[in-house]
Amino acid sequence: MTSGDGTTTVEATHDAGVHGEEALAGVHGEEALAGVHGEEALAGVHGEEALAVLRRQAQHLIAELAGPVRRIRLRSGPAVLEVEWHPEDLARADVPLQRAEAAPPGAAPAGAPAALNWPPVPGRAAVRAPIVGTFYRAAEPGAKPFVAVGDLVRPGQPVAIVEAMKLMNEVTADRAGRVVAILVEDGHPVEYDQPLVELDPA
Amino acid sequence: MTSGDGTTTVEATHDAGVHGEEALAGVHGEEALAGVHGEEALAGVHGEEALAVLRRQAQHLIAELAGPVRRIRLRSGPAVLEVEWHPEDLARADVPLQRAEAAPPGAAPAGAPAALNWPPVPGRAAVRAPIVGTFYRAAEPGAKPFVAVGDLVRPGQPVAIVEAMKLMNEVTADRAGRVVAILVEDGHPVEYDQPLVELDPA
Amino acid sequence: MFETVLIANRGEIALRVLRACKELGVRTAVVYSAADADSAVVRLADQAVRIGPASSRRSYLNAAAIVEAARQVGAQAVHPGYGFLSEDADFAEICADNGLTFIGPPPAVMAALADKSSARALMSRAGLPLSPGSVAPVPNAAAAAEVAEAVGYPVIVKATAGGGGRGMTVVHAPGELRRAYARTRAAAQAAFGDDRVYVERYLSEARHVEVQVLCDSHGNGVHLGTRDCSVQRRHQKLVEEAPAPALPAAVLDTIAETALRGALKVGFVGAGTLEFLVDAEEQFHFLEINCRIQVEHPVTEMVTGIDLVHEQLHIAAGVPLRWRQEEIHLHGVAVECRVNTEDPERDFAPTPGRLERFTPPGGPFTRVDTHASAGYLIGPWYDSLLAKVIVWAPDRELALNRLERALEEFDIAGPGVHTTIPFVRRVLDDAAFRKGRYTTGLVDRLLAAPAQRPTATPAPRPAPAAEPDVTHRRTR
Amino acid sequence: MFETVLIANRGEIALRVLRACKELGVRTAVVYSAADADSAVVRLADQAVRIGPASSRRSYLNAAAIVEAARQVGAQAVHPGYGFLSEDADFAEICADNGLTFIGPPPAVMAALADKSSARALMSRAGLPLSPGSVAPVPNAAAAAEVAEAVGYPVIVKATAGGGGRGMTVVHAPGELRRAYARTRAAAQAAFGDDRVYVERYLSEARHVEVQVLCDSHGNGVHLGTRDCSVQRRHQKLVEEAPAPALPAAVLDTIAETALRGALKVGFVGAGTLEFLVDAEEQFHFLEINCRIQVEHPVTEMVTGIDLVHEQLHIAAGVPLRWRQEEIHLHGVAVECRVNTEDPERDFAPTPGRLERFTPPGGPFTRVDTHASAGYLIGPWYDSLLAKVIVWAPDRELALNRLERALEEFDIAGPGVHTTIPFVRRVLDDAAFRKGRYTTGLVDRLLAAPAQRPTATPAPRPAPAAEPDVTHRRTR
Repeated sequence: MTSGDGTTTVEATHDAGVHGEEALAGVHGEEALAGVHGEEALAGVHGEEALAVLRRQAQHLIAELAGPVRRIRLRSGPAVLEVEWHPEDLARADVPLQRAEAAPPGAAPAGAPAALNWPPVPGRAAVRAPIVGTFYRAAEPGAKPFVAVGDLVRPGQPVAIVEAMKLMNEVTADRAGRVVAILVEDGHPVEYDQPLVELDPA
Repeated sequence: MTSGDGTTTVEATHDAGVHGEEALAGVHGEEALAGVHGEEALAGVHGEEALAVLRRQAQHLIAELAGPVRRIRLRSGPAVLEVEWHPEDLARADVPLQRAEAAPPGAAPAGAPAALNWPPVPGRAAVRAPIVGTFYRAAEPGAKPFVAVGDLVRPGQPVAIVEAMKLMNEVTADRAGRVVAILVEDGHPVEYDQPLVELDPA
Repeated sequence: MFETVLIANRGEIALRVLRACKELGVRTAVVYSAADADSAVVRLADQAVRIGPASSRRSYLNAAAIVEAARQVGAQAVHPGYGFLSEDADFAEICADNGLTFIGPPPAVMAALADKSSARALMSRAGLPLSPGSVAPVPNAAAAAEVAEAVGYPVIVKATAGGGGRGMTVVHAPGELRRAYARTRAAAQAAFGDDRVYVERYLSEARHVEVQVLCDSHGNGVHLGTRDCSVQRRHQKLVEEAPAPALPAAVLDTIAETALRGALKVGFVGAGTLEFLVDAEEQFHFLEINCRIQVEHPVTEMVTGIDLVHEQLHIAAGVPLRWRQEEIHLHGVAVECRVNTEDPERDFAPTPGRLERFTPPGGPFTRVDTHASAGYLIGPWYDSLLAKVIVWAPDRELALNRLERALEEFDIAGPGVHTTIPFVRRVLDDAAFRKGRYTTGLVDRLLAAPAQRPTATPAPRPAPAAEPDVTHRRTR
Repeated sequence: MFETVLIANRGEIALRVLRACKELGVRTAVVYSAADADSAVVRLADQAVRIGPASSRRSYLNAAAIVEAARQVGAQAVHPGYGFLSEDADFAEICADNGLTFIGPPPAVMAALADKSSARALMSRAGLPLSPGSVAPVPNAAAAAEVAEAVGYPVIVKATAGGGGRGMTVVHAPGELRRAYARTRAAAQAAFGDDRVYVERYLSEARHVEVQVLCDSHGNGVHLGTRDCSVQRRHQKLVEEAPAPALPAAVLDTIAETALRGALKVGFVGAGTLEFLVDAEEQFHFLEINCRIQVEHPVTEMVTGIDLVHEQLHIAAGVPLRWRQEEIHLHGVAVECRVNTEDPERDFAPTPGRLERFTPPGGPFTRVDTHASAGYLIGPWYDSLLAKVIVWAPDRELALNRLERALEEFDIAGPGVHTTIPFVRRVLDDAAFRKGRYTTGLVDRLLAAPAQRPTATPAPRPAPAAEPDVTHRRTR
């Protein structure tokens, strides 16, 4: 869900448990919105545009996330969009942002496969596919996988291979962390930027 | 700017003077918006729809108003939209709601004539044209006009005639008040619902 | 050509007429109700006059207000579109009295043809075959029963003043006739202020084939071939195509030539449509004549290359017809479907609402006529026609594939808004329709069959809509 | 026919190809960059594969990723659209090596024709008249000067590897030649990795006339008449029409027949375009051949009724041509204009941004090809082509009126977004254009004249756009 812009933040909380005094249905989030709106009024249309982008991204995020969501917060530069739901409304957390809109009726599920809906847990990192191709966990058939769940990896350590056009592209971790999950089956096709290995950053 | 719905309210204040502590650029208005949004989340999309209508109407309203605007407030049923501008931002009071959007570039000014942009002052009432036709201030050429600026009128009192297809349609005041202005030149065409005579309600 | 034309309609047809005027360099003025202040045609017209509130009786059916608006804008002619006042002979006469050219046939011709019984009599004298039944109105139930016995059951009792789906009752057996007769008369009196009815044989499994004609004010006329409009639900057309499929060319030619002869004999002027039922034996029977542009006129435009609204304007301006019959050629196949904001799952109930997304299809040989756009509010006041999708192809199979492709693309979404697109796609999938061997019974058969709903989560049901203004909801 | 076709492009042409596939019952897969994840074609395709980031070098120009995607989706064929890899003979060969049908000519033919100098030589041998100049690349400045003296100034120095607007320099006088020669070579080396150039006479006031051909893999070919694309700004086409106006039918026929002969002689297969300059004496000179679908192909579709992308697919699948030359008839006139998100007031600089409103025109004989819709974000990464508006009419004057009408309707708005619509409307208003008597000098003349700006308040200027990815910004 990163947009390539270094200042972009996306958070989503799946926690359906208790929550504090701030969780006044929507008001907190909208207040943040209002504040930004007020500040941005001087800057002309850029704030509105940024917020429109945030709204759109929020719709996508909600559509992509599985299970009930309690709170989302998106920031891009100075613009912030935050929405928080009542726990009793978890089942319909999509309503304020119209989940239906993100999935046009009758449209076949094309584009991003389920695995692109990532991260499932905030704070987790992923090693992603640098190229479209076939994912392999080991350097060659029968060899030991580069990494397994529970392993600690260093930045730059090879964790997988993506084969494209018979060229083996080594995939390396960009940070240190513990392998939480292997997200793709060995030998399966992957798209560009698809999360392959989930890390709990060290 | 009424939409034929009895519960619709539109106010616009042209006053560019001092203003109180509530005029925190946009925040006041957006707080009202947030409050509604939160309440309406339970009611599904209806609140959102109502607010979208308000925003749209606010854009139109701002585009139609002449001169700098300090505050607008729109209500339709339970939904409220309120925006207030800083006095130093008066010249660009249109920016947050994108005035440009309401006037497509290249589009000829069709539709509502300027006179439909009414009322210029909150609290004022208008006697409006019941039919498209020609406006006459007197029952026949040379006769004394029904009313003149400064006159007090009673509910039901004739104030003008609109001729359509050679039929004279008497136009009567629907409330008591003092005539503040005659808004159309004698003998000029008027559209349905066009304000004809401005009243300061008694 | 006229300097200024007043468009006395709304929705897609108002935009259609505006386009034609602009293309011919004619200044455009349009009337609108308070509900349509934000419409595309108001935005695009050179001038727009607000003539009344949302209620069509006080706006689009308000002859005095429309004539007054024409005077205000200095129009020389009024284009009535379809529906509303388009077939109102009184309105045509009021226009004439006020020095305005009504774009349609002369008022006297319109008056004679608007009465179905009178139109039947005129066309019968002009040599058109009628379905078996009475020509004059039947004076009482006994006379109705006599006609029914003579032509054989089932029969249909029709109000002479009726329009399309309203004022007609099908009677399957003698025992039902007396009550149906009384009920139709009463309904006709209530709806049209005219209780005269006539009786004709009812053809349940026939094809609705119609012929487009253009007649100028100098006695010349041409036909532009046939259209099949058998895909109807309660006499409301859903899918139309040109030319009529799966009938021999000789039969189609005969129908078209006969229709043109009839139109010329009754003094018809303008763009008109003669409707026929064609039975299983390929015999054709005159139904009625429509004295205005039809909703489905684009399919004829796409197979002939002739812009029918341009021709209406030329004819009204007194220009002689610009084609001889032998210069008119039909190429390929065109199919139109109507995208109505109705829910096929709830008996086609209208579903008003705000359009959050609205992206019509585009691409080769694909035409969309619509007044809507993203953000458009579909009100409860008027007709539920949102858009027409029309495609052309060299052959029928490719045209149907193209229409399916276009409908798949059409992206319409808004809270509570449903459209007839899923139902039209069922029609296009139907084997009999695909073969071109379908009749007016097709829709009922599909509605009786269990619909295969897409597996998508059902959208929330909208709040019950306000009662629509029914005056405009007639078949065209 | 293929079961699955991979569409290796984006924007309106990807959607155009998708439509053709769907209409022929072919399963569609599309590749996309991270920037296009929300695009219409990704939504509509049966399958979509993300192949890289926004940068086209790493996505739409990434042959390995595209072939890998084709493998993943099980495609039998790849449609390259225009631009990107559509004329890359290496890519065509990689496709062949991986068992994929590249929808275009055989790789060897493409390789020979992609080199302008080699194409000139081949076509000259095939009997096509060239503009006076060198056929082979000139080895040095002295040789260039010799050619220039022989043909007369002004001349144009062209890179053999160049495409459209890039890699060419006009030289008006002998004193400028040496520097222009050196500069063009250096630029060609930098842009294409190939510094060969040739010299030909420069025709400043000529017409750009091109011929659409279809050739199957069995040695059959037809031409589909001519197009005029003289309305160009720096070799970027803005308005195109079919057939080329104001030239005698005999001249157009000769050009079209000569072009087809040339295409068949060089072994061309698929849909291709041969471009010519026609001088004031109605002499025509071969310029280059394009081995792919052109942006302006819809005008030919509208006058012939033939879907060119369908034919590309049929030809690639080995089907023999479905028409003989005498079965192809041209009807009426079609005109296309390109709606680019560029600001004509700022030297046509791209203006990316979010579209708040986007309502394309509709109605009779009006086609819009676009990938955009309300809410669409125009990124800074690719081509600025937002939409093509194409109209048809029985005659040229009505077609131009219709295009003006359509452009007036087109409602596009977003912060900072400008389009070429106002400039195109100036072209349509131009007296010489109206008469059909215009040349490639038209746009420069209009740009030199003071623009009559509409009186509306000028919109705020956008922030400077990021540098667009230029690889895709070549003339088509």
